[in-house]
Amino acid sequence: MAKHHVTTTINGDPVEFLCAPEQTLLDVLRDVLYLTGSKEGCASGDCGACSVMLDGRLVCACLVLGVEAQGCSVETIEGMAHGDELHPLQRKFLEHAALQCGVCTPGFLVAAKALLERNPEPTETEVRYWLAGNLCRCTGYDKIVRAVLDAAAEMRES
Amino acid sequence: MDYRSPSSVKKAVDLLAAHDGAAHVLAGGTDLLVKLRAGFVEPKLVVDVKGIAQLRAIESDARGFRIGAAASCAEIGEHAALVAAWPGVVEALRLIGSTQIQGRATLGGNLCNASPAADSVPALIAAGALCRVAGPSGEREVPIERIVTGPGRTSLARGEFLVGFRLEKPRPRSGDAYLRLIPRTEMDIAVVGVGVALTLDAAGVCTHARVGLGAVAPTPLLVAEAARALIGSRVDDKALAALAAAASAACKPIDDKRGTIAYRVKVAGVLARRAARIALARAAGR
Amino acid sequence: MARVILSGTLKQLAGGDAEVEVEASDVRQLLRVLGERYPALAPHLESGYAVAIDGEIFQDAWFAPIRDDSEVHLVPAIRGG
Amino acid sequence: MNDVTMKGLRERRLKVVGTRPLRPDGVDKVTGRAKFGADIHVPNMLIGKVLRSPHAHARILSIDTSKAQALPGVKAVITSADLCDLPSEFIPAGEMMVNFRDMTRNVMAREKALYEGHAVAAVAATSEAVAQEALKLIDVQYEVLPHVLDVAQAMEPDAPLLHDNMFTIGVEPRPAQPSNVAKRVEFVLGDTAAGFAQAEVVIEREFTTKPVHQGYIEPHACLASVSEDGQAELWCTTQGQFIVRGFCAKLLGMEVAKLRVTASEIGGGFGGKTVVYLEPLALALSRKACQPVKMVMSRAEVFRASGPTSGAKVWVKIGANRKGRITAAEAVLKYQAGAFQGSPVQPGCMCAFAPYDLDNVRVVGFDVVVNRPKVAAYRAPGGPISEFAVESVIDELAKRLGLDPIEFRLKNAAKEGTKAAYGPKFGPIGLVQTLEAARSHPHYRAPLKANQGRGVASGFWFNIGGETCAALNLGEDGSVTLVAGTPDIGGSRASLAMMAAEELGIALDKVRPVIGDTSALGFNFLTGGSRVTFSSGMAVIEAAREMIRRLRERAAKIWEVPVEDVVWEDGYACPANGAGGDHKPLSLADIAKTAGKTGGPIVGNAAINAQGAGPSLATHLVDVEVDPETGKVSILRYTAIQDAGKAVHPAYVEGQMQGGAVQGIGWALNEEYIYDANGRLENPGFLDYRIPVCSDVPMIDTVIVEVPNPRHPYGVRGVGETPIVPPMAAIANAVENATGIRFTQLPMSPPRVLEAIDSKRAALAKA
Repeated sequence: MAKHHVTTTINGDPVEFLCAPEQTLLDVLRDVLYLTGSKEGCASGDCGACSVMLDGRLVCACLVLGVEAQGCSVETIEGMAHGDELHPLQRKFLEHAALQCGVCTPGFLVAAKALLERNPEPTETEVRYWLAGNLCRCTGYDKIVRAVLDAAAEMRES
Repeated sequence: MDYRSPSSVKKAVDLLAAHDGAAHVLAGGTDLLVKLRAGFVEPKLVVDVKGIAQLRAIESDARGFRIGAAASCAEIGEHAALVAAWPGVVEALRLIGSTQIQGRATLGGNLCNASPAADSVPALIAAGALCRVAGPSGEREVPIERIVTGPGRTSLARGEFLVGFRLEKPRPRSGDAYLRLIPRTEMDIAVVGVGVALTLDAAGVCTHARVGLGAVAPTPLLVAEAARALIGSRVDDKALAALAAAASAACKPIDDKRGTIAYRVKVAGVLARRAARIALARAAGR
Repeated sequence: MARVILSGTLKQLAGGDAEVEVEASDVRQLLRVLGERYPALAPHLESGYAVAIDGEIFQDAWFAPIRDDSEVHLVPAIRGG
Repeated sequence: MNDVTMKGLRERRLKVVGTRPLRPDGVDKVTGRAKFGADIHVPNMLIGKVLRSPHAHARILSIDTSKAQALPGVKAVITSADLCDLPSEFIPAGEMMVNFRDMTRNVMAREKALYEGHAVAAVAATSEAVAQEALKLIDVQYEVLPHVLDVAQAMEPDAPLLHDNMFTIGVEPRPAQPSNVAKRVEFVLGDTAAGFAQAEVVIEREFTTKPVHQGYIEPHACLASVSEDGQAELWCTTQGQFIVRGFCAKLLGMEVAKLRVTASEIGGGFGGKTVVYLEPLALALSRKACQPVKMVMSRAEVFRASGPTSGAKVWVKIGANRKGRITAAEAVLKYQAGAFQGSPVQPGCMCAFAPYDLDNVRVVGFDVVVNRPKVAAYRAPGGPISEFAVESVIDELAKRLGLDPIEFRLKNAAKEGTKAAYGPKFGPIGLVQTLEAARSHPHYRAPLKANQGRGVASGFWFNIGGETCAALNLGEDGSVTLVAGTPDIGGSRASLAMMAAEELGIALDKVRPVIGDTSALGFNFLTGGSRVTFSSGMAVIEAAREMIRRLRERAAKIWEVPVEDVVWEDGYACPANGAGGDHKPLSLADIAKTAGKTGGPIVGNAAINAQGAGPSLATHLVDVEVDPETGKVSILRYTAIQDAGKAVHPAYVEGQMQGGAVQGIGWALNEEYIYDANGRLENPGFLDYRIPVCSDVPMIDTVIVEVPNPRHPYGVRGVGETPIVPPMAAIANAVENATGIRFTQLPMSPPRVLEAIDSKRAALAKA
């Protein structure tokens, strides 16, 4: 089947790509555009490692077809820092040692950013349930939750 | 496989009709993409219905609510009037998967995937939701409990697809609730799901009730006996015990990787009782 | 002479001897002497076993010193995840 | 090497070690820049895919690949014929025992497919879609054989036999008939019959645990490129690039030096990435296609064909006197090895009673093959299973004796000088300190409500050292590159750079740590056994000291004084007190500037076989709530206490403790492999293989105890594995405390818990 021509915006930049109808947005990001910050942990929406924002909604890129991104705005981990300035969440993840192997980290950061944009003052429980779709096997989540709560507090102050 | 994104119900009907069963409707994609990846389905055409404005809309008027079949759970969960009117329905659809899944998953997809364990369906059954179905011979309205006919099977005819749902405005002193049992706190498929909707009279006697069960039979169930256990009672302990017994008795589950027959039967009663208590508190509060 | 303690499987292979005295100044010598004395033990000693000299475990360390009054245990080598 | 005595250490003020700096690889990991196994693309790259057996046990009658080969876009198809068949012999690799005959059969089935998901062929094609299409065109004829999954059933005389050449080792005389029991091992101390005769209370229980997967989030992935002259490059996600090199060279009949292996960033391993699966296949495909081949497992392939650790049956009997002293202890452990021998039953036996000071112990273990994927190491391999059983019985004994479970453990705790149940005497160990910290922790006295319970359990793991290299290279400007050979799985670049900075007396940001490929350093054993901060740390310290020696030599040359008159202090070469004149101290940068003139580049290298890894012990406290109507267990509060020897970077030590505890929570409550009647895995995904999610767990409080390991210059012990040992028993003990029911079967999933609660209710009603 012929490939589709898709016009989209990724991290603020206009991007065009060709993709087969069955290719997921994650396949496109990783293997067509080489934006490999979004990870494939399961390809079934169970691990959250491919979390991206699609028109302002948090989604798993593995559960979106590449063609569905037509006319949409996509934000990935690669767009989170501004120049050499890390997003407060990125800084807090480092300060709190909220990553060990780091493969789930991009997904957690994108998901946590979506939370704080919606709810600048989440409780620990709200953070935990919002992030329940992001699996981490290394940290036991403790330091991740602390980093998100700390980043939220800092962002509220500034 | 090809992909099309029609802009109207008519165009979608035509595409589905032209492919005579080899086309698959794509709404949120959270089930379909997993099946595609695993090779469980190999459609010739995927018809993305999210491009049809009517299927994305959530509307309310004096009579009630119209929810497009392709509106995402996240969008529905943000509709304040719906949340206030049907908290049980909303808590059920909010349990479908993670935050990420919520951003894509739809009520239409959750129903038409025809899993016995779909979270939103028992709650929508309890709420008395009606489904609007479009097809080559026009549109029809069907009670939700008549859509799913077996695991992975629906009563939709070839070329038909789900356009949306209609929920009545709740009567005064009504409340609904949905509870499910999963081994973890999130991310699991329901082992048992129970939706309860009930209405009280001014004296606190239950005048109307509907009970929906999920994951305990080949299809989600509307359990009339369970509702009868509540109607005419003050939803007291005795009525709740009868409700639990009726809910358990209605179960025709299987042993599988998610739970045993005995477990599902027992927990269906437990959750029915707990859900009814929440629905009662909500009804009493209005 | 160092005291060498054999237990379990190794004791079986050594014909039931639980404790033997060995003249050796390092691990390599010790293993060589044991292998000569108990041929059934020899293939097992080449790999798969570590030695604990006075409580401290050495793996693949031929030249770890053994004192005259040392107590040596042969223990299975540990791998870990 | 160990010229810093513990006394010296106490006097020495550590400036970097023990602090919590940002990790040097951190920014790459929070920006998506870090390259993991599947994150690489090279020109002319093919995609490789594996055809896997749909049967749990089947003879392979024939494989016809001709149609697949003819499909346009297919560049290579391989079967077991493309790998070397190797004789059955156990070869030490590092200190792992490897049977290459089994390994070559595990990466690609030969005579038989031994589990569902066992690789039988592989293709490389121009796209994933073509590769998938080609797999469908491979015709494999199977003769399906009866299969066996359960360890007890596999030990029956009439069980389906996996290997007709397997005769139980460790049984004299050698059995006449082959069986599924690969090995019997036994550890004996004292006389258990006499010990039980002295016991006033004896408890005997049988436990069952299910296989559980390591559950790393990053699937196995690699990219191989073999050139026409046989030189090869391999990029892969692994815990040990040198181990991968050795294994692949053997399986492909290559020279080790012809193969360069680069470890990508690794997205979790927990022991599961200490072996090879895709790597030899990618090399074989690339060799055939003469193009680079990338292979990535799907999540279902990860579950079906990699990992897990053993399921097991464990019988434990412990006797104690009224004073609360254990008089005898016995255990029989039957561990599933998967399709090939090599379960961690031996360390399971050795760990079982290791935390206790016992006179009479007998442990027997069986290594049993079944039609499941070959087990791989998983965090303290073998220990969590046997210690779950023992710590459960210990708890029950304490209750029967009317003793507080911590007091009972303290009365029997192993300490320095205790003869370990597996033989040797312990050096300084920290069990008593963790128990005391648990006893005095506010958690231990916090009130509980109805349906809630508290559990405590301890855990032990050996830790290892092993072959290790490290290099420090001084840059022209005085900055330092640190090259280590152990993949960084959880922050070890930080801890290694900290130790280098500490030794050299320089700021941490002057040290850039990198993980070298197999051409950068001599052999390194893998990242595993909680050995990296210990062993690579020792190598880094030795390399730093060598560099300091050279720096002093250069300073002496510059000052024209004897080297003895130059000392190294806080990052500067200084004239020694009363000697060496009044020269201005020289920094690394000063010395580096003239390095060419004073003798050439300045490096420090170390190549060691690290010995003296001290065991790490832990005690965990957990509060649970059990829903008596649904059987669901919730974790309310958790405290992990562990001896780290010396925590180099305390935040990452805490992280190990927290992560291990939560993996243990998953093992205890919900994780299990579920098979259907045909031996096919029913839950090969994160949906139904239920690892804990963020909302399942509370904060995991930690207490780091530091009982220095005298064999490490800073007192470091490995910490990574011990934290997964106590949780299962701690939770079972807490559930018992809440419900009065002793659970001997994992996982304690809601249906199992409710069934037990209902049976108890029914029994009470009858009575």
